[in-house]
Amino acid sequence: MVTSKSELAIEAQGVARRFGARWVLRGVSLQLEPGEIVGLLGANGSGKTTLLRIFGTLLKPTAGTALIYGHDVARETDAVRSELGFLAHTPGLYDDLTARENLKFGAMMLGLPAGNNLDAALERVGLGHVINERVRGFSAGMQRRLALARLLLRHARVLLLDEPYSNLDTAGIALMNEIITEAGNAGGAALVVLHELAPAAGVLDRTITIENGRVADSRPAPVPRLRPRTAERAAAGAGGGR
Amino acid sequence: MAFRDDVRRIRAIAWKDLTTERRSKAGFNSVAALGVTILVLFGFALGPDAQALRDAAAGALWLSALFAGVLAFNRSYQVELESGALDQLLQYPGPRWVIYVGKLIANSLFVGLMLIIVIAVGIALFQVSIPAAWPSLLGVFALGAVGLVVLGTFYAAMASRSRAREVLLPLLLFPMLVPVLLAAISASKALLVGDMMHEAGAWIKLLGAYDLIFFVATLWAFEYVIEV
Amino acid sequence: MEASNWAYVTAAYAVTWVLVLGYMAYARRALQRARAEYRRVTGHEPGEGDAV
Amino acid sequence: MTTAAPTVEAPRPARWPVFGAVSLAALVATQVFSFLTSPPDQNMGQLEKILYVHVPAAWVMFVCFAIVLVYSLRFLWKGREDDDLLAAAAAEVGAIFNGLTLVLGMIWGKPAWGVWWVWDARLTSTLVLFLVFVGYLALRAFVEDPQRRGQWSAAVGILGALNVPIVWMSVTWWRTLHQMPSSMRSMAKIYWVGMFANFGAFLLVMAYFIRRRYDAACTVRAAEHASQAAALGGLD
Repeated sequence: MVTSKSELAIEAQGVARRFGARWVLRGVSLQLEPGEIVGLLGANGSGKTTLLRIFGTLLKPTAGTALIYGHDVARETDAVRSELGFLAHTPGLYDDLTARENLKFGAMMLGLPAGNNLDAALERVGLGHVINERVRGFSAGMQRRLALARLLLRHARVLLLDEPYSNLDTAGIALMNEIITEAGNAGGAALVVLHELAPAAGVLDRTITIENGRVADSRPAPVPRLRPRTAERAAAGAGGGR
Repeated sequence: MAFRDDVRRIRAIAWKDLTTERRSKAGFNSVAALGVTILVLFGFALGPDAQALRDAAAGALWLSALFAGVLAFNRSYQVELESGALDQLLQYPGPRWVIYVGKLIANSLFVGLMLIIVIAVGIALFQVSIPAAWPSLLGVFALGAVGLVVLGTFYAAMASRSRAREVLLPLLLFPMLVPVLLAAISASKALLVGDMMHEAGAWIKLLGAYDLIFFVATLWAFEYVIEV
Repeated sequence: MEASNWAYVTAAYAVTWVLVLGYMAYARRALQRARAEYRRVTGHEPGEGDAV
Repeated sequence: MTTAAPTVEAPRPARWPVFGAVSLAALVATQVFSFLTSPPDQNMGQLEKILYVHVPAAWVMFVCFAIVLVYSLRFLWKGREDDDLLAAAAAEVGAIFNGLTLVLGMIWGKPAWGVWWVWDARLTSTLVLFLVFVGYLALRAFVEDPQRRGQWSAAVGILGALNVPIVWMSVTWWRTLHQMPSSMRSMAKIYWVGMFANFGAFLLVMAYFIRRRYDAACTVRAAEHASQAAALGGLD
């Protein structure tokens, strides 16, 4: 019973994953519609990151199916990857390249022009003053901002964010929320792994709690998401769900 | 169109690897220094007799290059593993072999440069006189280096991400490189003494065939190795 | 020459049989351990239906 | 509903022990036969009898590595886990026969050549092949994830098999360009009969070994799959 393509942004059916003898995921099923922003909660080791990495095509599920816009993450990796913006727990930057060079590398890999757009992205995340400095000297928060700038280049329809707020200051958290909300309003879906709800207040539609490798709970966010006018949202949603 | 995208990605990876390597000079310098050190140790092992040194020069040179090269191959993936960069690298769309080819280009330049230093030192230390057929000798070195780098880059993609990477890479790589070593050493040896028996040609052909076969095979197999 | 050759021939066949029988015993033990583990997990003998 | 990892079934205990006993009996029979039929060689005395185990062991080793090649390719093509397990079983058995070939070669070499080891083309390339498959087995031991282990070792197995003719050629040249080529002396017909009979018996033993190792690997994986099913709590 595969739903028709692109009806759902993110979908998992009985996803299980084993590392050695340990079952980290024991059959997770969830669905995100286009435009939906969902927080993924759970204790350490509950399998949140593993689930995110499966959606991010970095791990294959041991059993079950994971889909991004109807594309199987284990089989149609190329189609999935062109939809994804993945922010891992580690920034994944090259320490000996400058901030701009890191973005340039990303742009070249994506087939994007590597010109003013890079500087604009760096300005947006507040790194305009260190464009030509090497990442090695950056603080953890600055590295996360740079990773965010790289994410912005992709204009992804699906955001997978693993504890995006860690190491960020208040302004950084606000920036992150702005970017997540923008993506949601444009009809993209976001799955955000969180260890506390506070920084994401007013951003999420829903929270899903993972416990012991299974979905334990799914409920509306305690602080409802701040939305633009409904008409715009409907239009954007329809556009995204094409 | 798609092909131009691939070429651009290959360029991006080679550029990124070389820039990183150039900025952390310590990496190249220490690998080259290790190559020279091993060469010196071979000199001690083979004794001060000039003729014995000359006879063993080709073998010592290639083994030094091999031992030093092994470090370079694992380093090439170290950059990707340090802060989870490989996760991001795999997230980009496009075929996986472009990652391999990009790294192959960067590693070839890296190992080629190291080889030049080791050869220069080796010629001096082992009292080798440069033969008239030195362009062929250069060709042998190029073909041998390519064989070394093709398999080294491929096996390091596995070894660098496993437990026991220090031992696993040489364990996998060295037996596979036996034909390269035999061919490169024999051909260099023959050319150094003037190739009286006309045997260098056969070895060069073998090297060329080896490089081609394993370049194609690793190109095909790389996706299976990097994707898990 | 004759006498010493017999020693080598005997050694060769001894090595062969030690290896064959030794590996056979090893394979047998490994299989029995695997089956015991299978019984512990599933509660029945291998091959009795319920392939997952 | 799709499942990324194809399941492996635990094979039921079948008549393989009988097969094992039969193949051992065959090995005894062929060895007795070849012992009785082979006259002592003029130069070598009784030494020729070593060839009845040495040469078939080498042939069986090649059969094993051919199986590794075929099933590694099939695993990468179809992604069925049992192909990977069969390739691994064949690699292990192949390494055993490879080691036997080497030891027997050395036992032959000591009286024949006066030394335990010569850098003869056959011995040397057999040794290189042995090292390649030691690497293969080491890799499997160092990697836990079944998918990763399967794909990595398949790649190593395929490249290793690809290397066999190249190693053989390079080692042969390396020897023959400087010395006389080492070739087997022509042998009487009766030797060949014994040789092929032993080869047949060795093939049976090989099939038995591979099957047992494969059964064990499948049972282990099936037990793991069963614990998966338990962990999923009936969630199919």
